Amino acid sequence: MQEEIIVQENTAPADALPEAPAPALGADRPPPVAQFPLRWRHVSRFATATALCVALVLWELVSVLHIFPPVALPSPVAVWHALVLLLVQGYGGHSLLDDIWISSVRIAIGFIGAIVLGVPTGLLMARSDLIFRIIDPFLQFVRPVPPLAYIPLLVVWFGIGELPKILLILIGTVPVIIIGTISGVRGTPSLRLSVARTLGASESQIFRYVILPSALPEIFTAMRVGIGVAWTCLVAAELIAADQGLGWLVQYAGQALQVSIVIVGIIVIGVIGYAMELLIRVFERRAVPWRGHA
Amino acid sequence: MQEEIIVQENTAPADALPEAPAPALGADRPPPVAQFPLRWRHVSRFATATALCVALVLWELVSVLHIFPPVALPSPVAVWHALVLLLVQGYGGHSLLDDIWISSVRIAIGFIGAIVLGVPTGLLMARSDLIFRIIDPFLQFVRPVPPLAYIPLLVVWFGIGELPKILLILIGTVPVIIIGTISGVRGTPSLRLSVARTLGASESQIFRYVILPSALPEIFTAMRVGIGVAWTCLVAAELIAADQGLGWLVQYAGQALQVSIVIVGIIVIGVIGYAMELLIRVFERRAVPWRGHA
Amino acid sequence: MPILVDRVCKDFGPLRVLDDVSLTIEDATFVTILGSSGCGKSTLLNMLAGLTPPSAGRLTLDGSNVTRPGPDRVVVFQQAGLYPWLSLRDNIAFGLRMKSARSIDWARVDELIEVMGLKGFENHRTYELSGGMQQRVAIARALVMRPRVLLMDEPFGALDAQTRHTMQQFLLGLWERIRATVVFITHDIDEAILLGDRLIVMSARPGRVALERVVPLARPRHWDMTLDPEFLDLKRQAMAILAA
Amino acid sequence: MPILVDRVCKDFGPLRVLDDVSLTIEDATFVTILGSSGCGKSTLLNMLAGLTPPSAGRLTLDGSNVTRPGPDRVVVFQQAGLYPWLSLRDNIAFGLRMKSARSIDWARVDELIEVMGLKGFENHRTYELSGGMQQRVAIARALVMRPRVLLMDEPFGALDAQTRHTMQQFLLGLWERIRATVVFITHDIDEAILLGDRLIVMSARPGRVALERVVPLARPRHWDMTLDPEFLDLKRQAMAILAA
Amino acid sequence: AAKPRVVIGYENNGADPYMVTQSLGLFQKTIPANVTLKFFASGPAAMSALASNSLQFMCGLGVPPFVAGISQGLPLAIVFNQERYTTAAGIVVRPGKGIKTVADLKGRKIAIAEGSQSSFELATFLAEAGVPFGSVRQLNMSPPEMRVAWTTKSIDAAIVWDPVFDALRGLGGRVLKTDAELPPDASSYNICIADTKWVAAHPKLATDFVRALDQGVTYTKQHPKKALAIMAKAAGVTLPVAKSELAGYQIFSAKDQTTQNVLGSGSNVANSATTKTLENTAKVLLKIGRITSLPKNPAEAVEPRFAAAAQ
Ligand SMILES: Nc1ncnc2c1ncn2[C@@H]1O[C@H](COP(=O)(O)OP(=O)(O)OP(=O)(O)O)[C@@H](O)[C@H]1O
Ligand SMILES: Nc1ncnc2c1ncn2[C@@H]1O[C@H](COP(=O)(O)OP(=O)(O)OP(=O)(O)O)[C@@H](O)[C@H]1O
Ligand SMILES: [Mg+2]
Ligand SMILES: [Mg+2]
Repeated sequence: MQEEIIVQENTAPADALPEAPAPALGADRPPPVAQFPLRWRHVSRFATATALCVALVLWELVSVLHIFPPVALPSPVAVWHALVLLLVQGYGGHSLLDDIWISSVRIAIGFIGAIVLGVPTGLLMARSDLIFRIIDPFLQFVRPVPPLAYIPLLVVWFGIGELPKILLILIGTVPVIIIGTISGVRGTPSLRLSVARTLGASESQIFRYVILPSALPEIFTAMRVGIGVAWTCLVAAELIAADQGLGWLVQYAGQALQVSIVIVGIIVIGVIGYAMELLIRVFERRAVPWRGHA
Repeated sequence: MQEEIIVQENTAPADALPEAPAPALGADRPPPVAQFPLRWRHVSRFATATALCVALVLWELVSVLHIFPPVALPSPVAVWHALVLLLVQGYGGHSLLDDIWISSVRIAIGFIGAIVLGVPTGLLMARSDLIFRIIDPFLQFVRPVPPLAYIPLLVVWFGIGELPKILLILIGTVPVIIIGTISGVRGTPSLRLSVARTLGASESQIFRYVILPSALPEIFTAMRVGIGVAWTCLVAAELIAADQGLGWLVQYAGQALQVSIVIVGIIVIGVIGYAMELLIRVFERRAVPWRGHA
Repeated sequence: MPILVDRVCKDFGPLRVLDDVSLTIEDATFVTILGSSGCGKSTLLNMLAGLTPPSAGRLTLDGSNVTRPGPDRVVVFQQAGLYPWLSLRDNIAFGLRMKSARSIDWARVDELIEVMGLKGFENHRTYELSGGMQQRVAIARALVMRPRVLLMDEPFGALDAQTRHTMQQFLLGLWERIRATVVFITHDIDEAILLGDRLIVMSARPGRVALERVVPLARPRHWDMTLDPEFLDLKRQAMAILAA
Repeated sequence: MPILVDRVCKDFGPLRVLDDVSLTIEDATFVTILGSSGCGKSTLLNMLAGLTPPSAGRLTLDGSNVTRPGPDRVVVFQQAGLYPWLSLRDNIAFGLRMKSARSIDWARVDELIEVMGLKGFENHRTYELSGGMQQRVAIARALVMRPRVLLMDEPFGALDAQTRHTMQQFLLGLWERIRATVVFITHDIDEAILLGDRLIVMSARPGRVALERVVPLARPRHWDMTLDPEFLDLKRQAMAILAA
Repeated sequence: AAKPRVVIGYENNGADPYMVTQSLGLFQKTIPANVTLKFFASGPAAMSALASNSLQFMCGLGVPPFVAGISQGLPLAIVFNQERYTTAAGIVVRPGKGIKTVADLKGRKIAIAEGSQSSFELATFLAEAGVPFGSVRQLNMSPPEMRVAWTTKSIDAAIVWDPVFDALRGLGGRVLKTDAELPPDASSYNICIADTKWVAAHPKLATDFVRALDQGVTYTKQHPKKALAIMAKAAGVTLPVAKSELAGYQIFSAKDQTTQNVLGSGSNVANSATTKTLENTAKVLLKIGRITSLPKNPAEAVEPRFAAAAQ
């Protein structure tokens, strides 16, 4: 939470003045400088917590009033019990922590693979018309195809081990990274390229030292979109002969009509996804502090 | 195809000189200007077609050699027959064209809804810290949650008609649009904001006349990523009491191991997805011709 | 509008850029500022514009604290900062459109395009313009507003001598008509003396007011005055400070 | 390296920017170019740099056609074009790093930082620099390369008189040592005459060579020469063309 | 020599003796091989794994995906018929809608997991009642969604199996038909199938596999309380739910397999209830367009040899 607030403060435009009227009353000279009003800061700081609390209370209210059947929306208390149960007893013969661990590993490998593969591919595609024309149709073609649909192919080609699961996450994520990278490259101001060329940079050096950093802000955006996509691919991935993992948990408990457990799974996925997002934001803040200044 | 080529030529950096050595042989003066060598242009023009043909031939080869059982990978010929069958006889009591139509409508409404909702939300979130802090946790939380997991909630709240299907597509796509929009806003050079402020633009005018156009290139990128995501949500959406649509087709035929029909479905989805992507590119080219110049 | 700069300091982290700067600028005067590169001129202008708050001290405009940009103060920034999605003409009309989209005085816009020597380029994109042309668009975009306060940061820096003279003449003519308060940063000592009612010379970083003089020349000004002894005397004083 | 510009034309769509420009620039000469804003000076420089092809005609360098940028020609562009992800020092060392990352002559880099008056800002980000400081970084980035051809587009435009003089002196000193061929665009007539071996004045758009003269001043040059009759005569000729 | 690798796939069908076999590690104990178990969320997903030779056995499969597989010539055979749905599946209708008989379903909204056993069951029930298959409004959805759709009154009826079948009854649904009313030769079964090429090469291991399954059945019969606890834990449900689920199955032991009511034996295989069910299922699937051709010889896909050897 604390981390997120810091991120926010740093990404706001640096030269913004407060919108609220400055309190310039007692005017002995030189006066204290009119600074950002503190009131708003405070509201802002607790906004996230407040919003979450309000949401939780609303949820409890809706479930207590039985507006929807518990089948669809169990109460927070029921979900809490399910969580405790999962942590203490586990489900399907293993603990929730195992599920979290195995899914996180799958996501991490698939996602990092997508970056390692996608960024260079995107750079190449943006710079070479020929490569673009060869890869683009396949990329665009694969992109809209739902992961569920190519599971059989993955199984036939790569069996039912970890490989097809990771590949599915990778295939789902890599187009996002590629498109973001291409877009970042295309947005590189041409002056930056001219400067590098006239300073004797080779094409590969221009790639590494000019285009890559210029595209970095958009690559980070793509990564942040990509991490979400990777997680949504997880459930599909864990339809492939899995017997562990959060996707499997959601799926398996769903078939057994244990909605509370499904919701625990969803919450855990959401929280981990959010954590990964915050992590990427920290990296982003370090890597592209010049955003909005160039 | 032609369209795509044009797009490419226009998005290349305007001041790029040819990489290949210029043919400066016959040197009577003043000589014809060393222009882009034509050879490469030609290769490039047919690269897409060539790549597709090579892929098709490879596919045929693999299936003829029976490296994989036909259940896993039917031959192109079998797929062609399935396509003809689907067009002539239909499947599940209606024609393939019906499936295409109904799915396209669902995608279109969901996607446009995501844009209409996502762009303003993203703009607001990027400009107001308070709004960001309220919405962001929910956004980040919903993002990684697989669509399959919240189908029950959609059904409870919105029944089993068209609404939940479209909402599912919308929910899947809107975070992509929001994140791209926020990223675009954050990337707005601060000088542009200062200029508008000092020219007396109100906050809402700055939004409309400065921030929105500045963010537009990234919003388009987000749209292009989003259209892919929308399609991948389609299968999940068409698990909700559907008996038509491409997602339903793929799903339904998949359960009966009718792999040829699944592949027809995948190809149709791919082709329509690609067509939508090209359409967005055309809009993009019109809307942000200044990309890479600013 | 009168401007008051009262014991203003500005720090960027550990770096003190402006140190105890105080200025009183009466209504409808043309103040020019000279100072070595990096001494904090642009920073001062940004504070007057209401884009950055001072670290200490106070800036007032017409008696009230400057806390934000206002339509009364128009700025020509050191960089052109044009909008690449707008044509040249729409860039110039930008401020008018913000005021009221319906009643844009296109005649005034086109007059400025003519004066700035940009005719024939009305519908060009900004990135199709030369450096000097971009700067002229930025100037026109500010002047078309006829503001009560005009803050200009090296507006003629990228212009050739001839174009620069035309611009100077035009600016002075316009100023006589609208009687705005002008703060004009330049590196050209002749320009500073020739245009200003008052000349301010700043010391090197941390910027302080090293010299503040009323320019002892009658209006209207013309280039012959650069040979007047009063002119040369003031020029010598300014150069002595700048060379320090 | 000798440069030959042979009947070069340049069109942007329907707009003819350069019309039949021919120039012969001998090795190790310092050529200065004057011309009104928008007359095509930057366009010519870009063509010499190998960044844009001419619409007609031919440019050669050392006898072979210019078709692309090369490490023999280093350019100072009209805009600074710094890399915001690099510190000031790394921006200056950029070209050296491209040559060989291992053997960057940091002493030379730091010497230039000193000369450019940028000491103490080595680790600053480029967007934390003033306009003039950014321009000086761009100049240093080019000079540190000690190229055989140096193309400079209004390099001192954003500098105050004092800093400008220091830069001019340094540039001339360096040039005496490395004996590069220099093409130097400026709006300052005094600067153009005082620095150049040859002065070229271009007509307004479409740009043509309106005047081409050897500067009749001995080297080393100093500011007193601005009062020489030869100087004043050349200045008058140039002004006459520019005022046309 | 290294131990051979045996991969067994399974689906979650709620409480049944298979769960006992799996939970007690009987496969590992009985089969002298490296045994791995793989969960599949649906039958079709398992079929493609079988097609790629990633699996040797698949348990808890429904008949339709199997028929779809063999009609495309996949070398698969049923080696063990685990259980027949009796009161664990059927048609539930909403009271007060005037649906008294199958014929009353005409024009009503019935939820169905298309492509599952249910399509076949519904076709059978409708054919019995003389109602055209297309005259009932079928809404395709997965069982968990049926429960939700039921509570929102989006559907009038559902044809489904446990645990949703049980859940809908709990929500006030009235049972119109159970699978017990289907004739054995047109019933719903959970079956164990094997890769025929592989089992031909490893008949001993296949026999051991069947033996392990049979041990689960035996254990269930001998220690019903303990068995139920095991099932409940493995299926992730409560004890009462597990009890009612188990009660809805007719369980077959290895001995039962060779009878005419299950797989049959010798030349009678062609007329056994299982083979007949395959044929009938195939006919229905062909009619509704789920397969393009009938399996050539359904009797070949029923292989009681290992069950016989395991007795
Ligand atoms: N955002 C910033 N962060 C840190 N330092 C800054 C920032 N903006 C300006 N500075 C520093 O403040 C000093 C003054 O900058 P300013 O732009 O005001 O100079 P200037 O007088 O306008 O110079 P020039 O004539 O070169 O434009 C410089 O040393 C610069 O490095
Ligand atoms: N990419 C382009 N597309 C269209 N027109 C262009 C383009 N680049 C330059 N021009 C036009 O070419 C002409 C000359 O531009 P150039 O930048 O060479 O002028 P310049 O002599 O350097 O002027 P300045 O002194 O103002 O920098 C201008 O009229 C400009 O509008
Ligand atoms: Mg400045
Ligand atoms: Mg220029």
